[in-house]
Amino acid sequence: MQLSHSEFALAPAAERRRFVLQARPATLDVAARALGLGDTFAMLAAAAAGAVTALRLGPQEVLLLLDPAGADDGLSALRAGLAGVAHSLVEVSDRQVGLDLSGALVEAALASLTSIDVAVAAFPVGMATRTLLGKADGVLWRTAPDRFRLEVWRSFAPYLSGLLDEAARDAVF
Amino acid sequence: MLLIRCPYCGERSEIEFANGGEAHIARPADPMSRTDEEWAQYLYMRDNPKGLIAERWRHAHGCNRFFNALRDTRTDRFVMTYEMGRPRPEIDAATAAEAAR
Amino acid sequence: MTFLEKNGMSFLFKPRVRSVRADGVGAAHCRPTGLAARGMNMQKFSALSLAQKALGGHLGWTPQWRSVAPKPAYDIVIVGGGGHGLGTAYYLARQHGLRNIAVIERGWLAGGNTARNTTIIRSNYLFNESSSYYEHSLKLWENLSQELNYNVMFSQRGCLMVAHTVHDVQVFKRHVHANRLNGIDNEWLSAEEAKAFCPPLNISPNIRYPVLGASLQRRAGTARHDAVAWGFARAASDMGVDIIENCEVTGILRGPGGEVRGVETTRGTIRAGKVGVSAAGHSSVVMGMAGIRLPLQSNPLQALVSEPVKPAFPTIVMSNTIHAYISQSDKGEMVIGAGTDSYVSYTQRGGLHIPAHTLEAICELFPMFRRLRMLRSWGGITDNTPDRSPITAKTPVPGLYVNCGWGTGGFKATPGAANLFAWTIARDEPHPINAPFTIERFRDGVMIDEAAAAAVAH
Amino acid sequence: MSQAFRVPGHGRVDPARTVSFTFDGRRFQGQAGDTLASALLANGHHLMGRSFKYHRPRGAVSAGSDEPNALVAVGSGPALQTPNLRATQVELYEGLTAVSQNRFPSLKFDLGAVNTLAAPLLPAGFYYKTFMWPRSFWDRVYEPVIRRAAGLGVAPTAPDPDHYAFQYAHCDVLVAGAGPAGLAAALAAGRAGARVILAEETAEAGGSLLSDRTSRIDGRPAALWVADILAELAGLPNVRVLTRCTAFNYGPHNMVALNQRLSDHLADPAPDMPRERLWQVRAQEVVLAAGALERPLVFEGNDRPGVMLASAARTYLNRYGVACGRRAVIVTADDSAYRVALDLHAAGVTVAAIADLRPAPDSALVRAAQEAGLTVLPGTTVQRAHGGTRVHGVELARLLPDGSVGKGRHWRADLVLMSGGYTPSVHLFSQSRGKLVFDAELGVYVPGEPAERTRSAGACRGVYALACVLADGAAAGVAAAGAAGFAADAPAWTVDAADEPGRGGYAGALPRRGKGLLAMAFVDFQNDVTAKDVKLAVREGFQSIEHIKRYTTTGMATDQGKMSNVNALGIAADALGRPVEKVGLTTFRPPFTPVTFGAFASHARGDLFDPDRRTPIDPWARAQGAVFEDVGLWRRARYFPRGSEDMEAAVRRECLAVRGGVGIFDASTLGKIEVVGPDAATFMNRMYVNAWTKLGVGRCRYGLMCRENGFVYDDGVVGRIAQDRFHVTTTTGGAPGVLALMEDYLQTEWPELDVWLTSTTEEWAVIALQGPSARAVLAPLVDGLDISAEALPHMSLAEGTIGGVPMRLFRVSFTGELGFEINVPARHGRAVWQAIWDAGQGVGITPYGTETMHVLRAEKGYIIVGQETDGTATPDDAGCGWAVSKAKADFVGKRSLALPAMQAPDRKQLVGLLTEAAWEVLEEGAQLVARPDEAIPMRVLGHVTSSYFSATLGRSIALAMVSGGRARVGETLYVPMEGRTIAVTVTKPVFYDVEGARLNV
Ligand SMILES: Cc1cc2nc3c(=O)[nH]c(=O)nc-3n(C[C@H](O)[C@H](O)[C@H](O)COP(=O)(O)OP(=O)(O)OC[C@H]3O[C@@H](n4cnc5c(N)ncnc54)[C@H](O)[C@@H]3O)c2cc1C
Ligand SMILES: NC(=O)c1ccc[n+]([C@@H]2O[C@H](COP(=O)([O-])OP(=O)(O)OC[C@H]3O[C@@H](n4cnc5c(N)ncnc54)[C@H](O)[C@@H]3O)[C@@H](O)[C@H]2O)c1
Ligand SMILES: Cc1cc2nc3c(=O)[nH]c(=O)nc-3n(C[C@H](O)[C@H](O)[C@H](O)COP(=O)(O)O)c2cc1C
Ligand SMILES: [Zn+2]
Repeated sequence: MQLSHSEFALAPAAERRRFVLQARPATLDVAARALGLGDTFAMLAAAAAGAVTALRLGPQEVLLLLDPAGADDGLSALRAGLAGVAHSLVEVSDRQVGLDLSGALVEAALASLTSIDVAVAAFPVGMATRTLLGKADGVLWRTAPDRFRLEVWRSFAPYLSGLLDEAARDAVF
Repeated sequence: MLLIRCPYCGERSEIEFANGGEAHIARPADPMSRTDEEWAQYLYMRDNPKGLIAERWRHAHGCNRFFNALRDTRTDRFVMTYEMGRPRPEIDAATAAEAAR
Repeated sequence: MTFLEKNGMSFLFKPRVRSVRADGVGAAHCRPTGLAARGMNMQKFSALSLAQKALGGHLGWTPQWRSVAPKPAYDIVIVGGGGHGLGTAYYLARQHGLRNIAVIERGWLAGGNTARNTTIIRSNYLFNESSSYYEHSLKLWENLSQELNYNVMFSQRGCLMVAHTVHDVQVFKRHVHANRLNGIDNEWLSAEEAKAFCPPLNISPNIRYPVLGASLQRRAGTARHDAVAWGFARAASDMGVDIIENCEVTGILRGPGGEVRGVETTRGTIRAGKVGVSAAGHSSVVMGMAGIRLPLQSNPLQALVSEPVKPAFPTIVMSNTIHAYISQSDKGEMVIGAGTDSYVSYTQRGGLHIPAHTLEAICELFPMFRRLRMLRSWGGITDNTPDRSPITAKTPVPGLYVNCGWGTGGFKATPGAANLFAWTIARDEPHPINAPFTIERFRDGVMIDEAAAAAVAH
Repeated sequence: MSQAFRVPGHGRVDPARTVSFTFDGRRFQGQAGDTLASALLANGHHLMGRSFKYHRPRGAVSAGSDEPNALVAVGSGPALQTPNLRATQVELYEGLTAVSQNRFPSLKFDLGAVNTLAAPLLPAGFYYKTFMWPRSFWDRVYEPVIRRAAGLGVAPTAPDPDHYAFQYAHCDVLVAGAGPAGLAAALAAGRAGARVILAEETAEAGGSLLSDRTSRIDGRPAALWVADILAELAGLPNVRVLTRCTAFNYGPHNMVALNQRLSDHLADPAPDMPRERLWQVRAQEVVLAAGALERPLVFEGNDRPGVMLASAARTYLNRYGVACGRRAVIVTADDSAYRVALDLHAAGVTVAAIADLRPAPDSALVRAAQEAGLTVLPGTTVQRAHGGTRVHGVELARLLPDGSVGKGRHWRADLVLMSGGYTPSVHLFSQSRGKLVFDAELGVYVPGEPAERTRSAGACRGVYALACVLADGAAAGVAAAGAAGFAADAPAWTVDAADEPGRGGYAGALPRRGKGLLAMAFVDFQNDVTAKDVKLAVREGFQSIEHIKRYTTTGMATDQGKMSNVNALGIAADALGRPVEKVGLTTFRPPFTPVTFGAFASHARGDLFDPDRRTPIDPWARAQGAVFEDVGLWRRARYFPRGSEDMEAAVRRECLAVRGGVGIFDASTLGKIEVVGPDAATFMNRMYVNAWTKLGVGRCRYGLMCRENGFVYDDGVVGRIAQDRFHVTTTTGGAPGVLALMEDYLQTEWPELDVWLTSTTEEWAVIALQGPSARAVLAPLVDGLDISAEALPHMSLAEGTIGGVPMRLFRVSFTGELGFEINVPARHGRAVWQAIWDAGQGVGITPYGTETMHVLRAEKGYIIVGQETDGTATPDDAGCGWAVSKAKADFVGKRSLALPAMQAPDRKQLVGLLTEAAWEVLEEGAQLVARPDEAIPMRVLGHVTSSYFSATLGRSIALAMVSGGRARVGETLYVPMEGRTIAVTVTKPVFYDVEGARLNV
């Protein structure tokens, strides 16, 4: 069975505003509730409600991806919920870009870049984590069995796209 | 390439981490009251053990957290990792022997 | 075979003696003395002796050094039978007239970093303190084969340090100027000149980090690492030094005043008035036995060789910026140094990603070597100080001396460090060249920070 | 002669597909499925190479990756001809071209072979004893001669056009080796549902079974059983079988590296096909099933082409359909060679004699040979093999009861097969730091206690009988799967017709008659290490096997001792008078077999060598023809030449434009960190030498950071956005390090602080607008924001919009002119730049690069960390003592700065330098002395850190770090250059607008 390169697609991901929310874990729980995302952000997982998706990247770090349309509501809910509580909310909408990776070869292509196991069993849909891809950091979020959203700092995007493209070509053989 | 258990993210390969040297070397609360000798001990002198080391790692390309690890430098086998701030765990002889194996 | 026959007549040639520093160290022993100045037992090595022994089927050769059981006591015990330790014993005997010496090695002689380094020898270091030290060593290298009557294959093929950024250029030129005023050869080459000197070098402007030029020390070179240790062992043994292998030091004996009284070993107690520790990666362990903590971290450092090929690489190339260190041995392997693994380890191995990273750089700089193959890779235990400069010094414990911290770059210092360490032990005070290389410099804030000026110090 | 030695009906090669190739220019034919070696042998051609030292003629001695002799260069042209490939591994394809190596002028007649005559003068280590006099001859004569003689193949001279793939993989069970043991293990684990990777070095799975025409499993010929298993494995989605794939590195924590060869065996690979793929596999559990290697025997002439391993002849016959000769003599210490004899005999090869070293060999196989009418000579050894470029006979002799060797008898033979028994392939196990134990019964080392989650199965742990091998493999597969959490059943097969496992074996040199002073019996074929060399090493005091290896080079050839180690060990043990197990082995190191450099580098080449970071304004700069420089991973515009300008001319123009009007500069690469939280100011106070508490919101301050050792680490302007929010900038290269250092202190020293750090380097594009006209250009664009001197004085900041785009506007200057740094979200950077550019057209707005930036700041005496400082400078040394807060009780570096040495008056301090001649620009890095006439070594006082021609001042300027420099202002110092000395006057480091009047406008 030979797969063709067309079974890997790399495209700009849907436009999102981005914020890095950092705080002590208990405060992050408050934030989760404020955003209507449950009682806590589960580690290394995405949680979504309305315009807001939250990726819990570390014990004190959440990356918020907001649909521009409803972003302001989400942000005000968050700000209201965290008022008076120590935290850091920093907009990074332009710091990074989102790449949408899809197709049957997506796992193989990613496996050429990251040392973590990207098989569905180990990296289920909804999991999100920062990892090292080649020589660049990126946040990987699996949105479907054959689909990832990759968030990378702006200037690393050409490098990562180039690597992924080569990796996908190689994966055919 | 070592396999390191981040207390927050689970097992990841070494290239995601940055080693932070020996652990449990607290910065003196009032450095200016330390003698030159004491300051040098804090800053530069290390046990550099051949055997169990308590060391710091940062999950630099992951959750970005520092944590501690106990590892045997003769085998590179980890005994455990644990959160920053916890004291160096006591381990029993059998565990130590297993790490040295 | 004519050149061999000629070589057999070697005693007819009067070798030229290179000038040695005026400060006295080294001067005496650099006089090539042939058999006269040695002990009586050593068999002279020459093409003639080789031919004579050939007639007897080479049955007539005897051990190059006496591997002996430890005596109960010595005047001086050297811990660590690497190049540095063996050389120390040699110079103690040869230069300071001390004979009742043992070198104690836990494994096989010179099986530590001496056995596993990429053999780059150069002296174009930045700071006066370091360059004086390394130059002292380089001068000794230049006559070492003759002095030891052991061909250590010191090959002055030059060392190119490649600059890839404007910052590199500034740093390397600073070295060139500083070296010139110190009497150390080092010159700046344009990228084209560098390529002329080393034709495989890729100076295309289209690579990720184009070569902007290089500094060249022509007197730099390589040597056959094992031979250095064996040559020292043979010559030291010949002068009566006991070489004790498979004997691990497990404790340091102290007298009532805290002074050194000898060592505890896996082969029993050995008393000694002075103990010199030259244990490289194990320095912290051994010095810890005397209650001394050192500013050291022992990290794996890896290296690798390719399969042998015909001469294709005329010099040494180092690129600190993209981490490539390469030369070709006389046997034909490309000898390649990798980077340091980040953690403390005594395993003599590291992660494969470290040599892989080095090979990326090698393939960029020498794209025609991409099809060569890695034959063998290995690791050593390097003893790194915070300023990447060594310690060759007395210690707070009377009678205990230490020579360590050579980290990733002490092979080049082998004869020099041995020579100065011997001086320090014999006179109980440092020679002016190694006087700055104390443990106390860290307390006093007078570091010799070569690392700050050049990323790595191979 | 076309494939005269092909045996019809034998082998797995395709008789219907003839393939032609050339060797040393001569055209040959083979069949599809051949290796280069098997095809040459099919043509009766044994001579394939020359040895390393003596240039002895050599043929293939094995049929696999343990081959030391048959090294060839494959492919043609300066880029593609690949040296040192083993003909036994090179798969044949149409049009393949191969040439032999290490010979001149030809393989048949090699001048280097005179070395054999000189061999008595070239024993182990001869070079240590010679070539010392005259001293100068070493570099000029001896070394070049040695180097030319050594070295085997020729390295390519042109860049390799191929590319290489790389892949991480994860599995529950990794199986290395696909012989019966490995297949059984993979099947057991695969059936249980474990994720399995099975790696096999050769082109086909099956291992020894592919060379086995007699064994039957479950009633089927072994090769068909292999096909059945492979078919079942292919149907399991959780199993991946990789052929042409060598497990070569067993690293810590079950990380095993594989090297897969993808295109070398193809005549015409797809154009974008990678040549090889490197796998880094993290396995839960590992099964090692690498088999065992047959040992040669060590006797005079054992290196003649036509002298081979017995198992190799069997493989050539049964796997490739090639008879390696017409008339064979077999010398063995092991039963398995009898099977070889039987197979050869059945294929029509004359087996003249089987000499068995053992006095009374007796087994089913021995009897079968006798029954087949073969001559079996028990208690017989081989004295020597005769021949030149091909063996033509051997002398066999009786081993007498007293251990001596009787009179010999000549046997004619064109094929001499030897078997010294088998050595388990423990390479990977040992690489993983598992302990080897000596199995006295087998006389070899086998795996003992493992260090990793690994187990060995089959011949690689000394289990040889096929039925046992299958059971062992299945059990290992079950155990591995079980340990990884998969309950498995052991598959079972019945083995009907396999041979008994071989018994016997020999390690060391065979006994011989007479002294044999000139005899050469090879231990390490490739490196020409003889038994005598090993003995000589021992005689010369090299007691450790590691010394013997290094003195003789045995085991250091490209087979890494696969062929030689155990025999060397045997000889050494003998010479040392110690049992083998007391002598031990040398260290097994990766790789198992050589691995291509390119496979390690894989994608990291050209543009993908390192990320190539570009700012949002980069496309504009490129379009303008900017010249770039690398700073960290970033590319920064260095200058913008116009027409035929060189850097000097462009920089002069750019400098004047900034000082006289306005310049625009892309500062986006500056590191940025947002420090946020109630304890932000406290944290800043601790990290930086400056005081931050009193810095008002909307104000900026130059921040300087030390490391704990007191030396300057980084600097940058810091703005206070809110009471609990700082916008910190760092140097371009320093950004990652500063953030890491901050995190380190925050997380491990002061975890109680409520403050968090976010990198915002790439959030903001930063446009520096500098020069007296800057305000005029900017004011109309900033949507009503008041940027007057009163509203926005020097070192203040304001938030607003520019053309509707959100903006953080800093009133700062690194040029000494009125200046603004306009931070806008990166996506708008290019557009805002354009808008400013357009707005500035009327006043001659000029883009400038890093070089001009450097000149302008040097005119003002502003330091660049890393240029003025080098990791040994304190803030005070760098002229920044003013920045250090005296009031703070503590900050990172404060205690170290209190050391006496850190305050010594002779420390190097930042000064300015002026040359006498205005045009003379000093060289950066040049050294400064007080006494130019001093002899070398000179006492050096300092060095030039920055040096430029200042167009503004119409003269050169320089900054320098000089010992006690501040007290030397006004003194004359000297810069000794090659051939001349330049006098300079020490000045204060500020050359332009000393009062700072131009800033405060
Ligand atoms: C991969 C690699 C590449 C390198 N490349 C270069 C290079 O290109 N150029 C360069 O100049 N330098 C290089 N170096 C550094 C250089 O190898 C070392 O600095 C130098 O060889 C140290 O020599 P030594 O004699 O001090 O140490 P070693 O040769 O390590 O000797 C120390 C000895 O002490 C013994 N010992 C330890 N503990 C005890 C004990 N308790 N009892 C008894 N004996 C003990 C050890 O077994 C060892 O044999 C490299 C190092 C490595 C690992
Ligand atoms: N004395 C004897 O009679 C004797 C000795 C040895 C072997 N044998 C026979 O050999 C067989 C043993 O079976 P087995 O499965 O243990 O061994 P095997 O030799 O049949 O298979 C080992 C396989 O591993 C592969 N391999 C080796 N190293 C590798 C690596 N690093 N990476 C990837 N692949 C690698 C080889 O190419 C081979 O295909 C039995 O049939 C047994 O009868 C007999
Ligand atoms: C300069 C140099 C050249 C080497 N050349 C070879 C070589 O040609 N073949 C080989 O097998 N090993 C070679 N080695 C590596 C040694 O075999 C060995 O790996 C090294 O000394 C470390 O020892 P260890 O692997 O036994 O721990 C070389 C080592 C050095 C330092
Ligand atoms: Zn983590």
